[in-house]
Amino acid sequence: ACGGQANNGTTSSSNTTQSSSSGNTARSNLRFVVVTHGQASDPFWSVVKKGVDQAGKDMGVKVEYQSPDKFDMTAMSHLIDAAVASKPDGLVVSIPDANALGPSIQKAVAAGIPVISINSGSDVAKKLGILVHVGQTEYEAGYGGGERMGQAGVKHALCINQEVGNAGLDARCKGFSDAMQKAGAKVDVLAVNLADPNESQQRIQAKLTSTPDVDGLMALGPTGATPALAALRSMNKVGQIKLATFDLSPEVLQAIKKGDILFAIDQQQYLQGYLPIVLLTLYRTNLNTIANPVLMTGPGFVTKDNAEQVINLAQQGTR
Amino acid sequence: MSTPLIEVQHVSKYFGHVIALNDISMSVSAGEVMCLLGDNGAGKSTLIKILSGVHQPSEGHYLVEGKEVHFTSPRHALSAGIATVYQDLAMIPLMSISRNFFLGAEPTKGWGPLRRFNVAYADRVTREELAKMGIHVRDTAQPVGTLSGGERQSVAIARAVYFGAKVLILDEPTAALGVKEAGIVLRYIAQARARGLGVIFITHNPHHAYPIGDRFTLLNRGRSYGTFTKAEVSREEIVEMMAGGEELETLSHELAEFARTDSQLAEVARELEQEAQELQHGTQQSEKEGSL
Amino acid sequence: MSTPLIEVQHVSKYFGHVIALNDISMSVSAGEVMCLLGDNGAGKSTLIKILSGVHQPSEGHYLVEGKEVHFTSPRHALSAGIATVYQDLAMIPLMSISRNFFLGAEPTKGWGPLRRFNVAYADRVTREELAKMGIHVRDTAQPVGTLSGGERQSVAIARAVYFGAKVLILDEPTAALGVKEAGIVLRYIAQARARGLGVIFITHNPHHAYPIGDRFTLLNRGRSYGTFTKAEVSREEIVEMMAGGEELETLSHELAEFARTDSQLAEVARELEQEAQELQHGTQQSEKEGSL
Amino acid sequence: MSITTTGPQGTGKDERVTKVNPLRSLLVRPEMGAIAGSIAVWIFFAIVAGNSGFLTLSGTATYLSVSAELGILAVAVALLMIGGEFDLSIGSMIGATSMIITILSAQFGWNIWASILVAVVFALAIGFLNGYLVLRTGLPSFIVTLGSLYIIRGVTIGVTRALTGRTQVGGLDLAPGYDSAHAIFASPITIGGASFPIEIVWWLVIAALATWVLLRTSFGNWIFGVGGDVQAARNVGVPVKRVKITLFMMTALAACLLAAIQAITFTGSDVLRGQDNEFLTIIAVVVGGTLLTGGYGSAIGSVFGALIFGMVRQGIVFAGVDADWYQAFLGVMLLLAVLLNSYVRKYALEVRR
Amino acid sequence: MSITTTGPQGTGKDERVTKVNPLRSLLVRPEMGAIAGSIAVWIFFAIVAGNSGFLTLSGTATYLSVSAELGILAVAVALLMIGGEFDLSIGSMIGATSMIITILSAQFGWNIWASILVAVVFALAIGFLNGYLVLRTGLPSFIVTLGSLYIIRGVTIGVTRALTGRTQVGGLDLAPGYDSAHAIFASPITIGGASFPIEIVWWLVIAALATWVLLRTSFGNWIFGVGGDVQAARNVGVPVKRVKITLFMMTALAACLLAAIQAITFTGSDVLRGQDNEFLTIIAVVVGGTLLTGGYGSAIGSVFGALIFGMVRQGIVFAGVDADWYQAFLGVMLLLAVLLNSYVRKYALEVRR
Ligand SMILES: Nc1ncnc2c1ncn2[C@@H]1O[C@H](COP(=O)(O)OP(=O)(O)OP(=O)(O)O)[C@@H](O)[C@H]1O
Ligand SMILES: Nc1ncnc2c1ncn2[C@@H]1O[C@H](COP(=O)(O)OP(=O)(O)OP(=O)(O)O)[C@@H](O)[C@H]1O
Ligand SMILES: [Mg+2]
Ligand SMILES: [Mg+2]
Repeated sequence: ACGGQANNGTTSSSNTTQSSSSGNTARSNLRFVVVTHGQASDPFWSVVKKGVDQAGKDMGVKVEYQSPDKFDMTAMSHLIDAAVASKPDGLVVSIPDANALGPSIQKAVAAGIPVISINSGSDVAKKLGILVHVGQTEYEAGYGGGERMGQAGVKHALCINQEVGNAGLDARCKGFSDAMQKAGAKVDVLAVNLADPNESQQRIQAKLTSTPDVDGLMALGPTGATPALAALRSMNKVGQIKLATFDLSPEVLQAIKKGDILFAIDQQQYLQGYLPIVLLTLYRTNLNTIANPVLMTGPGFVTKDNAEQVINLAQQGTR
Repeated sequence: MSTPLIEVQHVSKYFGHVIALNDISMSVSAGEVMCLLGDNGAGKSTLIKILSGVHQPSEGHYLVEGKEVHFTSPRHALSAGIATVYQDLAMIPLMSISRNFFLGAEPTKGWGPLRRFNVAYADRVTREELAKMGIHVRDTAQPVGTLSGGERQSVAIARAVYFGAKVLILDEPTAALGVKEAGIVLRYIAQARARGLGVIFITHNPHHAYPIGDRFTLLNRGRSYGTFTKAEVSREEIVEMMAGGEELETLSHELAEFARTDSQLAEVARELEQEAQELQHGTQQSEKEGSL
Repeated sequence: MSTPLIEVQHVSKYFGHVIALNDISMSVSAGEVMCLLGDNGAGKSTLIKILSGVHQPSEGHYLVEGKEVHFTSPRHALSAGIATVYQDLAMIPLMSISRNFFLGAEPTKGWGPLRRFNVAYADRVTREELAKMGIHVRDTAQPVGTLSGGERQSVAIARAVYFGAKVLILDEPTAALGVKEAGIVLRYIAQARARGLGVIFITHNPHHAYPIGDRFTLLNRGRSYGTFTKAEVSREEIVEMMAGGEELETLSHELAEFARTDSQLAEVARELEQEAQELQHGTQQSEKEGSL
Repeated sequence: MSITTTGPQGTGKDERVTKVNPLRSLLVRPEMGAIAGSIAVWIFFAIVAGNSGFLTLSGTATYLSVSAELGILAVAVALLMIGGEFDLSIGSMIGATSMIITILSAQFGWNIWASILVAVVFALAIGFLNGYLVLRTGLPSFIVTLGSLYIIRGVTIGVTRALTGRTQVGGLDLAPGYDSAHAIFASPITIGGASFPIEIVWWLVIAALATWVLLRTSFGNWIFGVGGDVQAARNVGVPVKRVKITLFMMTALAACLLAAIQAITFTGSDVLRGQDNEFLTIIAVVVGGTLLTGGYGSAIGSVFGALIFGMVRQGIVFAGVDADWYQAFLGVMLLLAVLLNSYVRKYALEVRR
Repeated sequence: MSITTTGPQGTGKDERVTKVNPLRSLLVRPEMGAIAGSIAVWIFFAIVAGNSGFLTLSGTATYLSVSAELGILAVAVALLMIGGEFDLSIGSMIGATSMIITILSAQFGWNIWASILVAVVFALAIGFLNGYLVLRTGLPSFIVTLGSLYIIRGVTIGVTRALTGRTQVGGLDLAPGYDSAHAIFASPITIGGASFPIEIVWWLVIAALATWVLLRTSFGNWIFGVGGDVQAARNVGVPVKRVKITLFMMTALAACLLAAIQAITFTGSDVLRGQDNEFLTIIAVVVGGTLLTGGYGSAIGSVFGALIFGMVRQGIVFAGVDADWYQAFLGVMLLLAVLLNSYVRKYALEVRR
């Protein structure tokens, strides 16, 4: 592992020199702060947080998870500022908007705090002086989903977006529709309400009534998948209209098992929470670094074949 | 002497650093009209708000029929039979006349879960009570906020008279009323007294206060100058009290100074004389006729 | 005859299906006090709200110094020199006395971007003007909402008198005032007339209306019964008008009926006589003294 | 000088009122603007989206369903707002109570009716607390309930994650008592092939009840009183505290009912459920003709306010408006609906002979 | 009978007032509660999170920065709310104007100052429209500006996507005029090694200006007037429309200023930026002692309201409160701050001899 350092170029070697003083800190004194753009109430990020907490326990370090209460990158940059001012031993961030968050992250790097980025921001991680990026870009995940759905023969799909304007969700949708267009299919975006499953269901039903040629639905998360499934069930179109989703939940997996949902795109976001804490701990105690600039956690696809295996894990909130 | 209906002893009231009332004692007995007199800002409204449970006294005691009470809301005072016409009337502008009239004491019909607000009855009573006061409303569903000042005041008075059981408190009830309506209110007060109620009456009009009052309590700048029975005080003294203890003469001088002709002011004097005679004449007539 | 300061011709006002005014004409000239008389709900306040630009007439014309105007807001009327004391006073309860006094016409000092509200001046003027009315406020920073009814009314009157340039409109200004303060307001009216202003004065108190009025316009249930000069009408007729054209005698009967003793009502008569004499006495004195 | 005396005319015709078209005078009722708005919105979408399913029975069912869920809240909130108060905590109350039902029944295996009872008690307690705090401190309810909005949402998230490790919990359909609860809260009624959810019935029943209370009981009169001028109402003896606290409790109860309906329909819950519902509800109530400042309004109005909202939200989808422009369109429709509403009311009040 | 006449006491001492501690009488000012609250919150976090950096200069800089951004809005909103109106559209106004600046300069290469000018004109126009609609229709501003909130946000998303294909646009640092704009809107001021963003200066300057306007100009008096009783204010000749429309325009302008600061600091923009800021601002203003119903309040108070908010928001991070419990914590702090606020005011008003 030490050999990796040499390959890592100037960035990581400067990090090494800055933090060498703390090379042998006791684990129980380590404090890492995670700042992401995903609220603890978001099912996707809930799994990330679970990974963070578990890694903290396993490594015997102190972890704190913070996120803004709305998708507002200026608010998130202030959270990073505060985290930096509290002088943690390491920082984990997601970077959905490099313009907005870049300066704050650079401040952390300049203060000698090792930073790992997760989920979004793989393209800017290196430039900002980040140790390593853990995760996968939303666009690629969407693209992968689009390819699959295209293969399933869908010609006109709806992208069900529970928060129009949210850059991460928009990137998923964009990747999905780019891949679909390549396969010769058409994609419309349908906005639904993340706080009201009934309204979401009724809206999907209305859309399916008014555009009868739709034959595929791509939900951007379980929040959209549950009402989409309910809509298909109430219109007796399960199977007839193909449904796929991002991210997992026990209900989604049950439906996959039954064949009601075609597949789910799994970023294994648990890893995005767990790994950075492990990496930071090792960096702090053992000066280990990773050679690759990006650790890919996805995209994985959960289908009827492998749904059974993860269903219990999802029940525990780790998948 | 029988126990007074209501009585306050050494009551004071402070608002922040403002002393609105300072060591006031007074009482009202059954079948008596107590006139509360005093200049603007003397503390009359504050005192009656203590009596009606709106304010709690900062110091002192409040007794109803000899027993000390601590009203924490006007509802308590009302249920003890004390009805009040507030100077600001306590009306809900957006509500209809009849709903305002019965607010807090709605007539119902039916029983159990079907017990309901008797709208027809409320409308009828409201219309009748107002008609008795000489106010003929177009529509009892009209919002009170669109009534004229006098109409609004009449509704408040009619309500208090209708619900008053033991004590009736009237804070400048005739301020916005026409000559005729004011007369009716005076008649109401006399009626209430005849029925054995205690009445507290606040007014700035000596022509209203003196004929109807049995006792007079004088407030000045938050302090009491004592209570006087009608036998003890003359009309001029009452007027003097109402002006906060100042001589009225200075005033007449000033008024006279600006009158443009002597004849005009002479006329003022003449007409006042006439009014006096007219009232006397009325008395004699009524004696002859026996009843209305 | 010179052009009246303000004049309305055939004015009507409807609120929804309510006819508040029906074909009213009236006018006020410089140096004249016009008394607007009428029972409760006759439409007096509605008429003066048209004059002061609060309401627009539904029908009819409004002329200021002979030229037709269409005031769409009270600001226009104010800038034409028409100041009004509204029956509901138009005060901001949470604002201090002096800020209320000058609201809409703030005195400033300094210039350009440094022009600022002259707080000290505003406080001084407010205190002085109120003191002239016999109201001594504790603190000009006290919110108007905590003043007594009469104090509040005095602030409104003092303001209108201070700012009135051509026409002064007073809607029941003395309703909540003490004997002394009411006298001062009457003096103000006389002063304004002497300075050549036109004054419109609404009151329900004949003792206030008759001595000061030059002409009387009578409203009843939204219609005008005409305008009368003082020479044309007697005091009794005025009182009759104020009661909406009804005989007062019936009233006195009723009052008398409830008086418990004859002696009491006899006393009422006596005291009224005395009041008249006193006023007359005042006149004679002032003649001797020449000035205050 | 001559004066013609006009005697008082007791009950006969009054010369001081104009004759007025009875239809026009009907328009003065607070809800008439919203009724007119509903008709206008319906016609608009019938034209714009008529051939894409808006007019079909199943299209009608979708917007009625959306309206019903908003409407159940709106009726209660209408009474609360007429009483002069706000409750911003209803949104998070939905999330909390539906989570209580789901966790107790799906995680701990309680009978669903027992969980609902606990949720009801919880809702009533919070409603009481909201009201108590508002009246005790004299703070505006907007602020106090904003505080409880955050607290309830935060505690819901924290507790749910502590207990289940997730933010979405499902599996309610396996809990005992699910079938009877489903029949009452979530069974669809099929009419002409389209299935109308039973929540529409709940909505209408509650609205009828609220209208009865408001217009025909003493309590209703007190609601108008405390909303119109709380000081005046207290002075004439209305038990202000009791009235307001009851209103807060009823509002919380309505949120709990909606939570039960949603939890049982979707066999699970999400901590975010109900987010932003507080504002949508206030809009529906105000569109329905209730004054934001209290003292004036109607329960029926809120029914039509919610109906307009449901039609606009679903109509936009039928009309095929692009998701990007969805919010802009919603805003425009909302403004137009309120404008029409206020225009109708003004027209009604300014009737000439 | 004897009556002792008490002559009027012109300017001398008045026997009708008690002596009062001058310190206590100071407490009657609307902002005193918020000042006390700020101190209490600061002490709380100094104890709880003092050793994790809350007390350091850079820790102070982070919460001052959060407070400043909220505060710039809060000062303008305080005036608007004292004037009796709400503006819910400021949140989406931030997104819209920062997007205007970013798109014009980063996509079309305009000089940044020209783009800012366009954004300012846009903000003033929307502010005018908001005010005009509110006054013209007599609808509550809560509803009208909720409509514009949706419309502005929707149009921003729609137009941005149509022009750029994205919802985040960056690259503002390459636009002409960036350096001078950066110096004015985004340059940090370094004190003792910690960098304080210049927006703090903007905030304090605006607050001072607003206080001056409110307390020392005619316009300020009119603001109190129209907020306290609009009918009475109109009757004494206050130009109600002009005052209210100006207030709406100033509020929009403050949003535009914040947008410019953020766009330039972050060299780009996001359509969702500013989301929910409208409510946070209202909270800050009310915590600062301004009445929700208008007619009473202060600009200084809103400064401390924003300060409390910034401290709580950032203090939670320093204290290491888990994100799951963040909202619950925020709610409790909010309630405590308002309670303290109202307690201080009551205490001040109920002073005894
Ligand atoms: N809430 C309050 N806060 C401060 N001062 C008050 C408050 N209420 C009343 N006051 C003051 O107390 C004094 C007495 O007021 P009150 O209303 O009792 O007078 P009043 O005798 O009824 O006068 P009026 O004849 O003019 O109605 C007034 O000077 C008033 O300014
Ligand atoms: N906005 C309104 N809507 C409906 N009716 C109204 C409105 N304003 C006034 N009215 C009615 O018009 C009539 C005249 O009212 P106005 O206030 O002018 O009477 P007034 O002569 O001033 O009476 P008062 O002496 O009692 O003050 C009243 O009967 C009142 O009910
Ligand atoms: Mg009084
Ligand atoms: Mg009047």
